[in-house]
Amino acid sequence: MAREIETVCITTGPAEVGDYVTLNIGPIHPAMHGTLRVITKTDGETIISAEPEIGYLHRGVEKLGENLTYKQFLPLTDRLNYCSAICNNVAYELAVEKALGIEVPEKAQLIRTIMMELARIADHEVLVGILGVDLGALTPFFYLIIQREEIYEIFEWHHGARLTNSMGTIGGVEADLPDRFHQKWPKMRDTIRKANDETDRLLTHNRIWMDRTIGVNAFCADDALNWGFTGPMLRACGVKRDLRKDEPYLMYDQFDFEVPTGKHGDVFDRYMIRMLEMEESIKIIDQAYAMYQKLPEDAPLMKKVPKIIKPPEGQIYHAIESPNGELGFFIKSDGTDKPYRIKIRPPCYMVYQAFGELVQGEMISDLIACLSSINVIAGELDR
Amino acid sequence: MVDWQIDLIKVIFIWVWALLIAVVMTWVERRASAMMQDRLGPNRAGPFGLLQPLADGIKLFTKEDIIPEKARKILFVLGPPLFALPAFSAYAVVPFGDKIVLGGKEIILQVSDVNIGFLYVLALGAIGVYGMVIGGWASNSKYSILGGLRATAQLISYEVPMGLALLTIVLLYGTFSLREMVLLQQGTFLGFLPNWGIFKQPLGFIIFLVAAYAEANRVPFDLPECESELVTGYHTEYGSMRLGLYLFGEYVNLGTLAAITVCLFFGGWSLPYVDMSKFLGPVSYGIASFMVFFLKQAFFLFLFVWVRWTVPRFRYDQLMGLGWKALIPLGLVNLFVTALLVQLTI
Amino acid sequence: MNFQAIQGEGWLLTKAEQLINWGRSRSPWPFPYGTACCGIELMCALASGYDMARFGAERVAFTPRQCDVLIEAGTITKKMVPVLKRIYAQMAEPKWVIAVGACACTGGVFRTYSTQQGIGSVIPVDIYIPGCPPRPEGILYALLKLIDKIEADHPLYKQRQKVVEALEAGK
Amino acid sequence: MSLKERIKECLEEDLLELTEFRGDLCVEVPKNRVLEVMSKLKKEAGFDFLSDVFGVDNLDLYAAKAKKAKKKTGEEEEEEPKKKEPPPPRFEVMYLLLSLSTNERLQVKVRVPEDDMDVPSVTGIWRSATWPEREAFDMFGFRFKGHPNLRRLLMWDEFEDHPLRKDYPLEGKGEERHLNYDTV
Amino acid sequence: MPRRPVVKKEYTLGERVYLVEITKGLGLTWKHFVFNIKASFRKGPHTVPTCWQYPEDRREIAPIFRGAHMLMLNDKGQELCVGCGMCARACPAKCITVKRGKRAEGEEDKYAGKTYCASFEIDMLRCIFCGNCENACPKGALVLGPGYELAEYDMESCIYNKDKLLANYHEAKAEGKLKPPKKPVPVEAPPAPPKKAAAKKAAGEKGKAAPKKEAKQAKKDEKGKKPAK
Repeated sequence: MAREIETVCITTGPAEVGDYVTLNIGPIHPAMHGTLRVITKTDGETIISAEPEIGYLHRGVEKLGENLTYKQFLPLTDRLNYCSAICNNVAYELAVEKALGIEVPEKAQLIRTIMMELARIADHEVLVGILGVDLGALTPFFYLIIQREEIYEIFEWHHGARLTNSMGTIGGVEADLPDRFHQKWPKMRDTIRKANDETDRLLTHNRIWMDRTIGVNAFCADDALNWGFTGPMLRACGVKRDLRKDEPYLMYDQFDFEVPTGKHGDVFDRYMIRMLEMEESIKIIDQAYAMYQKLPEDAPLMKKVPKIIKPPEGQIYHAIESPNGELGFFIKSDGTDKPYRIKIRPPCYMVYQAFGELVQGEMISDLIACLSSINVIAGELDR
Repeated sequence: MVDWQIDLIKVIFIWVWALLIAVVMTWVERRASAMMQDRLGPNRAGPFGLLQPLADGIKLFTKEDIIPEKARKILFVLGPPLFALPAFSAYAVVPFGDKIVLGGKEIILQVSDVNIGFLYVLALGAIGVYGMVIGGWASNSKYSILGGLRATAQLISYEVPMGLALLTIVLLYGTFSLREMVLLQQGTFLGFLPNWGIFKQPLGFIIFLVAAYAEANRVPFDLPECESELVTGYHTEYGSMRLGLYLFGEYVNLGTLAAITVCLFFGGWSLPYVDMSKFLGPVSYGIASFMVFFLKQAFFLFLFVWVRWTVPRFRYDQLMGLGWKALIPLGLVNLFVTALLVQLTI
Repeated sequence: MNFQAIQGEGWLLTKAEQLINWGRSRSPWPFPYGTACCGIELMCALASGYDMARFGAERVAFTPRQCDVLIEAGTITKKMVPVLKRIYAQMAEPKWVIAVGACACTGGVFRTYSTQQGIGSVIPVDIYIPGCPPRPEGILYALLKLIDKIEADHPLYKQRQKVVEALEAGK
Repeated sequence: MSLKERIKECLEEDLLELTEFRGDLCVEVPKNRVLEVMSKLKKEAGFDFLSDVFGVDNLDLYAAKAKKAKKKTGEEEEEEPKKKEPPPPRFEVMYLLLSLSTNERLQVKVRVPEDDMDVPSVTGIWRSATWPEREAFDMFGFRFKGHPNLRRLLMWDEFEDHPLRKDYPLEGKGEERHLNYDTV
Repeated sequence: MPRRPVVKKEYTLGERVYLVEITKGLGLTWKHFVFNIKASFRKGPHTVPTCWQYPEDRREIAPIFRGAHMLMLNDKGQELCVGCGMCARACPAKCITVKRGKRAEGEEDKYAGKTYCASFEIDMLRCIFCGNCENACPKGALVLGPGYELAEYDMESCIYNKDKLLANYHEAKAEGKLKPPKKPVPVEAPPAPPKKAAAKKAAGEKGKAAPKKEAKQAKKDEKGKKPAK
């Protein structure tokens, strides 16, 4: 891990006590993604303090996991981060496989990689699009969502669902890459790039966009680490940390890709990192696809696993780099067919707890921009 | 026909025209935005979805009318009409064509050629914001009042650069009457350029256009009803036809602003290089001049839509900064230079 | 208008009813109450690929006063129930509710301590859509079904009934 | 020097138990020494990043073990939380630590008995523990001493039970939330 | 008070003057506008290439799409389902209830197995379409079909009984939308002996446990027969 902190940090913001207006934002508010709530104290448009309240989508997934078998829990992981369900599926599968002590065949690993990176692109596209919508630029969202539809089509042809994929199974994947992928990918690569380029042209150099994003919610790397930031949010602060590089899982150590980092951790950096990561994901898919094509057609897709999965007694933690950051599954097994305790470490949970500090002293409009740029997915936030 | 009958016809015509523009604009906005965003937009109500505004109107009229319990009832009711009516009234001084000869009578295509028509427009533009502020305040909702406050601040800051930009035009033409201004824009100057305000006052035009966007509360200046921040801003608590009036007023306002822009900077009904009155009959000339004016107005209306779906939104302080730190100094410099040039040339 | 015309299938009233239904069914402005996964598919249904705006379901406003159709997409937890009730109460008549997806209809897979087992017990629901989440086509299909329902409605009927009763009482 | 040895050296007598499963190290430390151990681990062993904090309820585990020890019933799945004074404390608080420089992970376990739910809060060392500790309080009822704002996080404030405890039924006890909007 | 990095905004001249970039953006939207206007005058329901006009112009659905369930028949028209209840056990949402019936004399052409499902109910409003039931079915009798237009006015009609599930099959067959036969997944053979032993042990345990469990489940099914709600 390389730390590149060149920035100067100063303490800012208003401190006087006064007569402030309490403004309740959410849970039903256009920018609150459905279930988030922030109670702010405002002085005019400036936020004196903001306190996020969560739990409006607490569905008891962890408790439910204790009452379901390992295989039955897999569909529930879809419903955590529903913007990139596949990453959750694979994270859970990897965790259980770690508990079982098996490693899936190479071809399955490559298919998982390809699908995960597609999911990452889809997730980032939604984030950038929603960020645009929340800052008033609606059009890029529509350009990006079309690319997302294309990605969904590949998902659908691979395992039969668009959003809640339940891809693969413990021990491998059940289906080979679909014909759709072979036909579409060469073209899709260009259209994704084109849509990103159009978004870039509409937003990145537009002065209004720059004013709205550069320097907004800037955050220091030290604070970010202290608060437990991971993923794009941490990288935006200038810390080069990516689990795909640092703790390689699947076959990520064999791919050649860059980890983009920002400098100030402001909304613009977060946005740029996501834009650049999409490009890197395309690169990874290309490499993985080339490796995939070298494998024989009847290469194994699954490892032999017992029909009822019973990991030995013990506890493991396995984390992967989901689009939002470190997504970890802690599984405590008591040797039965049901996990004794499942704990999910959602990436945006750690980021969102610092929200009050992130937006303090900024304006209401910045609060909206900040929330969009964090990419809080209520499903994994509340679980 | 007697004079008052002619006036009445003109008034009715201008009302229908303004209404029609607003109605069609709601359709154009939806379809055009859809086309820019790679989708289709409403196309099920009537041919090409043209009856969509009608359907919306019927629905809004037959919806339950809610006045929140803790709202100021009188002001709450007063808000929407106060917003929509000034926009309509401003049409009264817009010269929407040159003149038409009907039954041997020469009729000027303008409801009333007030010699301070220009000030009248400015004044009405300022009244319109009261509708927003009152509506926002009377709703007794924090989002609404934030929207109302934003509207006030925005109006105050952008009225000034707009006034400055218009002052240069007044300096240039030496009149307050809109009709006279249009008449002065016929012909060419420097041999090849049309004698239009935009070529004589390019900077003034840009300042005016930006201020007009701010006046009309369009993206990038739609802070009073900023969807993602203030839910829907000053009309958050409004439903049914009161909301319809707000939405409608916005489009009427757009029509007015587009018409004023055309009058001041784009030569009104006149075509460059061509004098239509020479080869057209008196009746057809009247219609043709109206058509020319309408086309120019339509372009600006489309520009309003086009820009809206392209750019992001300002932040509140940036909006103020742009107004006070950029547009007003620019407007002052422009005014000074224009004044100097006018003084030197005369 | 005589008494007969009001009592029977009065031509004028029927036409007026048809007109009102036409207007209402052509402009069902949605309130996208998207809380979870189904919200993403609802977003897809509103966006370019499927474009719900074709049916006039445009102007996605998050203020309940201005919307006609509450599209409840996603899980409603017990913590959220009071909010949902309030949002529904704030909507102006006529209003319709579409419950999108398993969680909204019955709680789905989440038979847990914190999940409301279906919104049907909290607010009246017009259309249920199974699926977890349903495809955007499924949501559009439900919208079309809702439009059918609106068109078969009698918005003036209650009014008419009142008039008839008043007249009969007067006789 | 392997991680195991380093941990042993760093923690000395605070190390109660060290287990390894599939390469994941787990150390158990005494409850009243949590703060000292954590700062030591952060400063000396280089574990400078706190991934997560959460609780585990071992009620069923002990019950199953006791049952197994008593008689091998095998297939019976009936859950009978036997109150037979289980000697080990019922709850555990798990801390997941990460060293950013060496990319090593460590699980730290603290056992908490049911009658003494006070645990020192590590929010002073890592602020990332703020919400996880609140959640652990919400779900299990640990009282983190020194936490700046120990309130319920996921459930509403009037909720009484701690749902992730093993003796709380999955489908709840029929709690419902009522809000009086006029006071808000 | 939070600490904030000092951010210097460095704009180029083109960025500083708003209008340049806005004009570029306007050009881009104009390009889309013209393209789509042109496309919208094409014939047929699929005019703008990126927009599917749903009721008339449907998107191609993948043959393996997980939609509404159906109960399969084999080539001879016999019901494949034996009513074993594996699907009900695999379901994470517990939305399937199966009742097993013994095949009577003379019903051989109706049912393929010796037993059949006397009743089969799926609560579609609970179902999460995960496909676990399909994977669990030993006979390939329960399949998630292509149907996705499932909206109903009331909850009762969303509970699919056996007739509806069979009707789904006939409909899909008539439209030629049946799933292609599943390809066998190539499985890596376990190379190491200790793992084999473990697998065997697990299998053995399962073998011992299975009949008992099944019987118990069947009993339970027969006893506690009530709709999922």
